[in-house]
Amino acid sequence: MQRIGVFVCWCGSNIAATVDVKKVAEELKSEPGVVYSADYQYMCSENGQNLIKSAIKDYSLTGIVVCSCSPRMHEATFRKTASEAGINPYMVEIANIREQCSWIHKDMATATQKAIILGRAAVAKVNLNTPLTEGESPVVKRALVIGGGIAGIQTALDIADAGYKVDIVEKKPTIGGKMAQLDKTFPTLDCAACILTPKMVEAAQHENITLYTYSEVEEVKGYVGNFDVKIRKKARYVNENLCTGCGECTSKCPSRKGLNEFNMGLDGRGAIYIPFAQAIPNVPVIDTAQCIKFKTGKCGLCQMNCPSKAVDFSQKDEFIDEKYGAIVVATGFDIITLENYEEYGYSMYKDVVTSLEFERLMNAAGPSKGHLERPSDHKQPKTIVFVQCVGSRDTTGCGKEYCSKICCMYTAKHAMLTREKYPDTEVYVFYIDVRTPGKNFDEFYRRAVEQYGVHYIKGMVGKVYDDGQGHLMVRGSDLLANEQLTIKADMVVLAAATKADESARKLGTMLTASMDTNDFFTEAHPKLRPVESPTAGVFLSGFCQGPKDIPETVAQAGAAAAKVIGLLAKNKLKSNPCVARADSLICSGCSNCEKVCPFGAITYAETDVNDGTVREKRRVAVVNEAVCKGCGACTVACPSGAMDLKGFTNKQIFAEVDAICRQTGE
Amino acid sequence: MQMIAEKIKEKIKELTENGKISRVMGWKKGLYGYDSEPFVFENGDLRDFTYDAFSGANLCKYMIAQSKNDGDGKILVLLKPCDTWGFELLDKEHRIKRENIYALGIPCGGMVDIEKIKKSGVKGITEISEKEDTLILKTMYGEKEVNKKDYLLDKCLVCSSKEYKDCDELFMTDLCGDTAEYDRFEEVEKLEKLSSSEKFEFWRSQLEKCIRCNACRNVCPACSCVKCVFDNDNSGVAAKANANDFEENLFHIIRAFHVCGRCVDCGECSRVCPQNIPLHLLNRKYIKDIKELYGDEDEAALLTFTTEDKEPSVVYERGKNNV
Amino acid sequence: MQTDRGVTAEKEFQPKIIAFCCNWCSYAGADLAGSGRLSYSADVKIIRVPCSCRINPMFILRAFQKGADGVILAGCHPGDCHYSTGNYFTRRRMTLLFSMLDYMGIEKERTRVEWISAAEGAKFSATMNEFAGEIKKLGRSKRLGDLRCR
Amino acid sequence: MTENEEKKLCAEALIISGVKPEKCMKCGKCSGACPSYDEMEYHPHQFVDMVSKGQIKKLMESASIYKCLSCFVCVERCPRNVMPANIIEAVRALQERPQGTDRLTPDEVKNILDDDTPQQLLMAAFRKYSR
Repeated sequence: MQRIGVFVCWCGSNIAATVDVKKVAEELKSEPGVVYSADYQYMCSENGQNLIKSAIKDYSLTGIVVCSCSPRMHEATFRKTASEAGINPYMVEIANIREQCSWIHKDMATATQKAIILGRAAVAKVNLNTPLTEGESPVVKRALVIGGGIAGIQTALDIADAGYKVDIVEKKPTIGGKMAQLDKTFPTLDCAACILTPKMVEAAQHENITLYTYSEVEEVKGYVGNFDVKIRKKARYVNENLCTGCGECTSKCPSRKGLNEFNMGLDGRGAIYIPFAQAIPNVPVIDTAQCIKFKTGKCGLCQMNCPSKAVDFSQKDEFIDEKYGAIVVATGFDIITLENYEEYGYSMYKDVVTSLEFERLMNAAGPSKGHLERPSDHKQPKTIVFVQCVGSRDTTGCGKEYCSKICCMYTAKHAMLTREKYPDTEVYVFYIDVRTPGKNFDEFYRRAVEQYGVHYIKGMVGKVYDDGQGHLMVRGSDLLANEQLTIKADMVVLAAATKADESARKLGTMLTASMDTNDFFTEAHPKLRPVESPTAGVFLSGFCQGPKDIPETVAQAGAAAAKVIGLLAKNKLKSNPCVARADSLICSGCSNCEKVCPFGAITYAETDVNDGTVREKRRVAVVNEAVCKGCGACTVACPSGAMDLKGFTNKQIFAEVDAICRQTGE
Repeated sequence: MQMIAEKIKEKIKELTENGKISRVMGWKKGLYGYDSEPFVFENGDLRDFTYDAFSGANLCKYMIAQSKNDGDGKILVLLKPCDTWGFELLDKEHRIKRENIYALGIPCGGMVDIEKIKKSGVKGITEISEKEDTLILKTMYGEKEVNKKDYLLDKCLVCSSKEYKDCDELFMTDLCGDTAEYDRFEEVEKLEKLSSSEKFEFWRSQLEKCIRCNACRNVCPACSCVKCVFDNDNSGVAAKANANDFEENLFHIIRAFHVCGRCVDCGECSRVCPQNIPLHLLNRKYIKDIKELYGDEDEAALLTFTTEDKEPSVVYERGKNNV
Repeated sequence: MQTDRGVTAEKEFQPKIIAFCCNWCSYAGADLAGSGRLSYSADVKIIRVPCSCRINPMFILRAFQKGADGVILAGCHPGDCHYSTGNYFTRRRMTLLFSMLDYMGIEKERTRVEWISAAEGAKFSATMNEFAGEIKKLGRSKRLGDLRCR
Repeated sequence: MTENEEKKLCAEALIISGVKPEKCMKCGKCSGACPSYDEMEYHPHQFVDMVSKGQIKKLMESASIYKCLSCFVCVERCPRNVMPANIIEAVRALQERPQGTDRLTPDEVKNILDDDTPQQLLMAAFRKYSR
């Protein structure tokens, strides 16, 4: 049996003016378990707290009820008071007789009666409280960043600068991501490489950062503060430690049939290649599907020509096991394939290109060395038509339902750069809406129209076809002029919809981090916790959470880093003790609780159970207390009642219900 | 049926000889020919084995206990189509050790309800044999022939599918009879159309018959908890018997809720109820609701969601048409 | 109150209403109603739960068993759950439970789910008033009341 | 035709066609793709827009409802599943129905048949001019 003390607060006149506090204290004294009751003007004041402390000592109280303001206000205060007086902080319950009673009722009798009932419910609950201890787990002071684009690099740099170790895992042979492929960036038109490559170098040289390029995350176990991650380092067939990056091998490779991924396949590369000049690490990789040595066993020119004996055909995939305290997802994006949009003729006509391909065509390091020429005959195009929303905002299932967000701005950029460099080129842009919310964004778009004379046409393209004389005929509607027009163009540029990177879904499953139907990672709270995943210890950076441009990506990368630093700065993680608990004697191991847990906190283990009559090995649920957040979804999914929530047990809630329903005067 | 039973026996012998199985979960002849019961046949002794028109019992739930020990070898379980759904559920919920079981899907042409025959006035049955769709009833007062189809179990009247799930082998299953033409939601719809007080009276009159024998619970493949919440003194709702009307309701509402979305509609609860309470109508209501509100989903309805789910107020709006 | 039985009988019917509120949204909404002095029926008593998905149908039935006349569940708006998906489960569970109560002829008007955010103090107060009014109109819980353990 | 009658007809057109014009995001791709655009006074996107605004009279009276080839390219191209061709078809039906009899009978087909006329055209014409 508990020995409970009841403390009724006046809150000055806030409570006492409408609630007869003396009567409440008196009435509650006769409740089961109550051995002491008192009222005081301000329970939360030092004197009030001392009153509670001395009552706990004098009456050997095991639990207390404070009838006062909302627990959201002072529950923590009174828990601390109880703890200082030597009883478990979770032996405290608050009856909210201010917000829920004195402030909303005017009639003294009514309010007093209600306060008594609320007090009774709290007493009934405390009678069933048990001491709870906050779980503690150590924090591994190392972070993992998955994805080496601008988001991943920025997050890693920020974390590393704070003094923590960071590993970047990038599936491609180099870091840099999509931004490395871009020519200029909107709205300032500074060159992407000029602002990105220094960051890439900084990441590579940072003493706290380890790069795992050409690597993928294989397996993730553990929980916040203590993740165990297995990383697969794919074989490059070039020894990174020996290679000097001289490029001798790449120039000697006799196979030239490979499509240069970095240039969007617009030109070729050897079977052994470095993706681009500023690649980090500056170490080649062998494409085994293309390599003659791997296909026929004969060749090996690269190996023979390597001055530092770095080429190693026998290299195998390596596995690295590492522990991390936090994981940042920065898997970025890709663009959709356009096979569902044959009306634009992307797969039929060489001169219909995606915007990312156009970036490469404009880029000084691109296949045409920055001279804009169309892919079919390398002539400079005189008329270019840009089409926006290709696959974005499409509800038919062919494309993506969402707005890709970045296309309006980069199309304006492309149009502007084209007119700047080749003023004799006519540039048309078909648009549905021009969406330019952002600092200096609309000004940028207006400059394209007003200063550069880009023709914006409100309407969509219905068909692109060949006129048989090397021109592309672009037929679309001009809604404002109410006419259908056909433009004779030399080149068509499609703003293909963006999509989450293909690796994201698999990774989401591995991390038990929730995703939306578009494979974008969901944030813990759409407004208040935008860079955290609902899964504790997993953070989101960049496009993987939803479409973003570079400034937003960098901002979010920094925010994610700050969250990671905040986590890693702690030596121990204290966890909420009000978490779920499975009774292994009753659990049937049916997995229903696991399916409703939003946090993946429930696992199953073959456990020896012995209830005195039956002894057996059985599959039972185990709650990982460090991961459980205590929502209680599992407790209702569990039919046998084996799953209960500490601090809000079934019996406690039953007791509260019973106390409230009890007949008055009974 | 006798022919099928013989073939099944041969099949069992073959499997036993091949060392694939060590025991058989099947039905054992009773005294009168209509009272076969679940039985584990061991050591190849199949003398009392039967599979007849009265083998309605679903054997899948026995697999929880029977498959527990790894050392016992494999047990063969005979499953009619509707039995396999419960079997699949038990497997999905890790309640059985599937690797210790050999599930044999067997044909079913509908099972007979002996109570219905008795109610029709036939007394003193001593023996029953079958000839195609005819049942030959030997009674103390002479012989009588009846059509099997007229005395099918309620659950067989609304047989919805002859699909077998999760079986290791299907045996002669092309001999399955047709599925029923009746709409299994018809009874539920009829009840839904009643006024609120009529519904209340109906269920009151039914549930007050409940003697809390727990047969419905014990036979149900979805009610497979190691310890039922109503048996657990610590749960706060434990009750060995119904102390009052409320507890009758409570037990059945909660039981229906606990199996909601997991119930495979095998109809066993109603078949075994000694008080003939149409318990399947509670479960079937949930099946109907789920179908109407959420459509077909792979996961049990209460273990998943979509962000576009209907609000609970849909219940009030739906009810407005028939107060 | 045996002595003044006559008085009690004439006294206005005071329903017993339990409101289960999730800690993050609806309980905070109730606090806001309080600090805004937005009065609502004193018949409503709040029980705090971490999330609406903690509410077991057994709690609701238990309340009716012990003499409650109405039970209302309040949680974060769908999509805003503190635990991200808890209230989606609540929505399904309660839809199906209420449908079953209706099917058994038990007055469905006595149970309700409302989504009330931490910013909706006014909505909290209005909802509770409206619900309490409804229950008052319905009178003492009979269908479940008759079955009640006395 | 009063305003109300016109509104009623619009509602009917939406029911017949099953089109939900509120799904339209006014991109104009339907009209951009329409092969019969120059022949039509009103264009696919205008049909969607005007019917949703309750202005069906002009559409019913225009020749555009007969100029539509029913090629369904607008339906195929629409990124929002709006189905403009269906609404054109519905407007045509509303214009045709009260007139009753078949406006193109199989007997007449013989006379207008020649080697250059594609079969699809005849099929489309038949669908359009008869009930």
